[in-house]
Amino acid sequence: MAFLEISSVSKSFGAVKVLDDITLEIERGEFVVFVGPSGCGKSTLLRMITGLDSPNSGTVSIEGKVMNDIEPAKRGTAMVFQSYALYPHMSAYDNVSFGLRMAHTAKTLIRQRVDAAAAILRLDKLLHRRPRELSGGQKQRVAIGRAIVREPRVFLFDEPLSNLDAELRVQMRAELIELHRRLDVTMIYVTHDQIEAMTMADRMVVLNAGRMQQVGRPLDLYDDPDNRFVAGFVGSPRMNFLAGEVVGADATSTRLLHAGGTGPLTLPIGGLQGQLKVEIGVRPDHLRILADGEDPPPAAIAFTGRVTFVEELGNVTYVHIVLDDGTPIVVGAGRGPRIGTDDVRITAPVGHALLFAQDGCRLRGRNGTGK
Amino acid sequence: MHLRRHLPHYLMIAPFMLLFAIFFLFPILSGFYYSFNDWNAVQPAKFVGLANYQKIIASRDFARSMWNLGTYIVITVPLGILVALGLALLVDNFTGRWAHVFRGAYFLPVVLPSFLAATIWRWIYAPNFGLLNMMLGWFGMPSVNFLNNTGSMIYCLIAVDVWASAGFNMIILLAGLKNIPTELYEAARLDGASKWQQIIHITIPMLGPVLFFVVTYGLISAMQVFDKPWLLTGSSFTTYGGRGNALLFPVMDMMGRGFGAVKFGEAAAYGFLLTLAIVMVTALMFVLRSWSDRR
Amino acid sequence: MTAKRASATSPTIWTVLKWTVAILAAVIAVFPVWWMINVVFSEPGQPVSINPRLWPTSLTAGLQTVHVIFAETAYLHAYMVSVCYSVLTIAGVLLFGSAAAFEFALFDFPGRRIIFGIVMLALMVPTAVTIIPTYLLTADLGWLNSMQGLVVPGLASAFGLFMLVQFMRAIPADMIEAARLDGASHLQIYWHVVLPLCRNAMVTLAILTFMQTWGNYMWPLLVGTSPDMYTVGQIVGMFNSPLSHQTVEVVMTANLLAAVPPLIFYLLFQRKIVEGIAMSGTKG
Amino acid sequence: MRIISKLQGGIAGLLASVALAGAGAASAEGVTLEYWVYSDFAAGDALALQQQFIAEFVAKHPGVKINITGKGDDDLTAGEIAGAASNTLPDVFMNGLNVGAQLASVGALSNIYDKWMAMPESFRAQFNADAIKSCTPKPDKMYCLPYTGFGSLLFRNLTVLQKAGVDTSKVPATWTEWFEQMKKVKAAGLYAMPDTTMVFNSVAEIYGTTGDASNWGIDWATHKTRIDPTVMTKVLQKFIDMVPLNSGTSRNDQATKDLFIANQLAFHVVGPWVDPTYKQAAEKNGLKYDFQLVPGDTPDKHGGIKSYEIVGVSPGPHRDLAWEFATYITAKEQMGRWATLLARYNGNAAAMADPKVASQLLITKSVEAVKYAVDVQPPYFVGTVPSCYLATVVDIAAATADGKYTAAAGAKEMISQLNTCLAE
Repeated sequence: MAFLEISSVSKSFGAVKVLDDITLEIERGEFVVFVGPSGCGKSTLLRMITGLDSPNSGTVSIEGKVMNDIEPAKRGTAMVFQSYALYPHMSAYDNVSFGLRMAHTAKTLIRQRVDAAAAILRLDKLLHRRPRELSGGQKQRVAIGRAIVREPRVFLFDEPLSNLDAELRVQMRAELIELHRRLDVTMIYVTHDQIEAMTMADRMVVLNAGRMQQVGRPLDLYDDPDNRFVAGFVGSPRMNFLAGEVVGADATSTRLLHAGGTGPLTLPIGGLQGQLKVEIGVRPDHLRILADGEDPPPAAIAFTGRVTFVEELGNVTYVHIVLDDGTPIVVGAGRGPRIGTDDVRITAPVGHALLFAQDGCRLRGRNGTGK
Repeated sequence: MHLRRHLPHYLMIAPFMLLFAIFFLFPILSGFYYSFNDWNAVQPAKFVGLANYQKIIASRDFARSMWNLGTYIVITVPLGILVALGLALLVDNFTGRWAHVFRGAYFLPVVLPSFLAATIWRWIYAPNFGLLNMMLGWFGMPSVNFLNNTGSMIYCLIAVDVWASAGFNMIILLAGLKNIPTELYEAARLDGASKWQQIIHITIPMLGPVLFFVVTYGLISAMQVFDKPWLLTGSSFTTYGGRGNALLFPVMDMMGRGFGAVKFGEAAAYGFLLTLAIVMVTALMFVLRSWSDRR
Repeated sequence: MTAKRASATSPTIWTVLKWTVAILAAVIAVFPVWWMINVVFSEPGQPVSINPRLWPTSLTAGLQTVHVIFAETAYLHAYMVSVCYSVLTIAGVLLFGSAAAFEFALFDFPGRRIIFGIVMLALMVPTAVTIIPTYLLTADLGWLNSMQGLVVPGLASAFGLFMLVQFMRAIPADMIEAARLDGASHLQIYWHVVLPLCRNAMVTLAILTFMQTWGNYMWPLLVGTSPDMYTVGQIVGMFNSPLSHQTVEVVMTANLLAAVPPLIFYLLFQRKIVEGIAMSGTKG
Repeated sequence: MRIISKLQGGIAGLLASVALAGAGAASAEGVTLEYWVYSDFAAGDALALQQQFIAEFVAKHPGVKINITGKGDDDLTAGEIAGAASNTLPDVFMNGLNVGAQLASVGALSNIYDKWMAMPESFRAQFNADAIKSCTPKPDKMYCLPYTGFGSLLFRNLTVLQKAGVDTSKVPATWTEWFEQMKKVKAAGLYAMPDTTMVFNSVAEIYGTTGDASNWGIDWATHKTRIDPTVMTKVLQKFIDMVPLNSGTSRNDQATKDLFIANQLAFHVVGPWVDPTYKQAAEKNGLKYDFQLVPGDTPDKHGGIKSYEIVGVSPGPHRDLAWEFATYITAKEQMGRWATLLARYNGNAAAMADPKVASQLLITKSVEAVKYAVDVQPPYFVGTVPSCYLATVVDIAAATADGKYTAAAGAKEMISQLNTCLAE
């Protein structure tokens, strides 16, 4: 039995279905990130776990005990809010110790715990300050301190870094990872930022429109997405999608025509049917622009497009291209010669092409050799 | 389960709601009941149907007091807010200590109990030697009996009213002004807008919600005007309203019918007619707001 | 060209105009109060028609009048009654109003909207409509001539509830949920989180309630019929009654004494009062 | 400052006495009477005397306690009506005759006819017969005992008159003489009179210079005013004539007293209650004044109004004792002491005739004034005079003075409007 179990949880507000039959198991000490676009239900799922909302059906249990009817404060969970939700009329110390004081914990014990938390978070010198006298990062740390002193079994973070500037965000990410390592407790983290998710998660849970799309280690999701949504959501810049149509298929391979392409392309995916409309997904990093006169390697995707815009970021250059049918394509190229011509040919090895059905499902083929 | 979950909410509102039900709701409902009765508060009430309402609407004093109220509201509410807005803009143009000093001075009349305002102003309006007439005298103008001239009385009341309430509205508008981002003014200045144009095109529209509050609140309280005209005219329960009933207002008439003529059923009916008017005006304000929001 | 001219000459004209208007308005606002003070501190017996009281002429005469009023009337006792009346009303309005506003503003429960709507509707019923039924009720309770008779019927202030609800709606839901997660009970959230957060609104409401109860005349008149329940308003009313035998300065002294507590209150807490009112207006 | 101490000192004394009485009541079983009076009756010397009456009465009725409470005019009425409604009426209370009808209609005043008739003839004969008649609207209905009263007097500022070249020894005997003097005052650049069209009572006072009780007041049987058009025409003409002479302040305004004291105003027609203020000014600022009967159209007639404050008894459980107390304070002995102390006229004719009382000029003048004056709002205890009635009289008088009507047209309009008002 897993440490934290969410089974068949559904929730709707009025007619709107916010969570649809979510089942998930989380192990002790894991760092799990819920990620998805805003409104996908990830925050609601978090609130189910901590008890601020209750599911219409399904159960949440921690260490085998069903939590549905347990008060939020008694679940052994602690939450850090996006807005930090610090009490503006209390000092940092009082904010951190509020929960303990509510539980009538002995004064000396409160002192001990707050000091310990402050030491971890380097808040020692700030404890007497009011929230309005603290910077964004400091407020963030106080909010985390408030969670730490409760010594919870599960830490919950609701987009805690979204109010910080980019630099601080990176720094805080590292601090949170370090914190997780030090405390060695379960942490569940909600964000809409897939980079944050990728960098922090042991396991990522991708949600969309109230449904769980895929669960797994970040790189597994990156390399082997279950559907078009996950493929598009994970990774930056987004995966490119080309419309295509299967023109011939057998047990081991598929032949298809695709937008911008010059001829039929053969993919090593077997067991599909002909006359199937599909989409081909290729990550920008796997695409390459052919030099003038260079021929595409055999068994590679190749297509032609028009350059509209070039982003030179130094370490990498993104070339924005539009195909004849209007499909936008981004190609990641190393720092190379400036692209001089307007019409370019692009290629990628077929091994990096993923195939999606029209309903968004990944087509792995019968032989299951997606890669 | 359902009830148990909500029990704490009901427990918390219970003390307030209990008091409210006993000391407001019940009196309002019983007042409503009495408005259909001939009742002098002592003998048992006698049901008379709509007679009280008919009698009031047909009475000369009702027409007069409604007319006065209309005139009063049409002038005092916009004028009061205009003055308050002017003061707010003025204070907003000062900084530091002087802003504090002026703001404090303009707010001072709000603090005085309203019976004092009326008492003092009675002397200022006094004929011949009152302060206003003394000043008219400096310019060689004849004395005016402000509080006894049916033409000027309502304006005297309005002046006192504006004097007493402008400070309150000023503070609210001032806060509204402070909430307008300065970038808007800077942008307008870059666009070449004059100070006046800035007020018309930026200040007033941006103050919209605050102005709505001030106007609605002003209307509701103006419709219940009582103590200032009562004291300015030296009214008592037997005679009220001043010369020619020029300062007769609904609440005054209501009090007179109650404690003067001892017709509390009639007074209650009067009160509900006034309540109806207030509810209608308030509803109208909200309709206007949602209408202008939609535009 | 025109812009240039405007910027060259308008600052001075604008500044002069601004100061003139500001000072004039200040004089108009303050003068009546100044005049009242002058009437009190002037040679007794001198009619207003001779001395229009543009400045005080005799400090001692004024102090003497004040002294006599204090020494020989129940003014001080009335102060005490009025202060008790105000303080108890303020305490009650704040306590009951904030508890109810807490629920109406921050939580949802069956009947919330309709109950709140009824209270708001009551805001539009003039007090004059309810005063007799309320009086009769108070009399039936046997509360005439008692502090509870004076105070209790005024505690459920619809206006106060409205103001506090407006204010509490601005409190972020996160704050409440954080407190819930921190294990604070419903009451603890109200007491430790919400109340301190709306201190400004509470102060404003306290001040408005103070001004209203201090100036309230009709209700104390009906309920407090015996002299040991007389409020300042009633004592002042006796000085001001149409056929009163008093001369101007005595009446004005009585009036001024009634105005002193609110004036002191204002001078002490000007900033708080002004800020509080500003906030309640912009929130509404 | 003496006046303050006289009037307001009472409130403090009152509290003390309440406290004292409270302490005493613990040992005495029995009855507590609540006794409401005008605020100036419960202040200063007046209060002291009231306390003495109470002490004397209580001495004869051991175990009884009496609380005296002072209230302003309107407050007294509101309190009594509210008291009637909530069954918390004071046992004995005062008010003006003019609100008697309201108080009787809500049952605040009990019918004391039987008790009155049960009193010995010697007691009943003490009172002014007119005043008793006012309290007795029907043969078997009596609602009050008259207490203090007044007849309006003409207060003259002698300094002003002298400045205007008026021989002050020559008291105007008729309206014509009086009006001549007024014009002289005006010619000297001073004010002759307050504006007499501003309050009902001063309109009535001037009406009294021409009219009399037979053509004043309301005929409740027909719901018509008894005002006579020819009389009113003459009266309205007087208002028109006085317009350029008046000060613009009303008879009751503090400002009017102020002008009088400042030697700016020659005549002030009003009740005797302004005398203490004027007396004080005479002592302090050298004000020279006297008071005379208000001149009428002919030398044998006088203007002005009269009225009484009344003592009523509520129909509560202590009605008998309350009645006894009421008869005690209104009896000759007490009313004599009252008049002596305060130089105020009252409804006990026997007391007024007492040589010690009659030696006071203000009282003798008042007694005389009452003989001629018209009642303010007769008849009493029959119907509640609607506020539109009082307002109409004042409004038309003022409008006529302003030139909106001729005197005759004004009189006609007034009477027709009054009848409409009464019909409503």
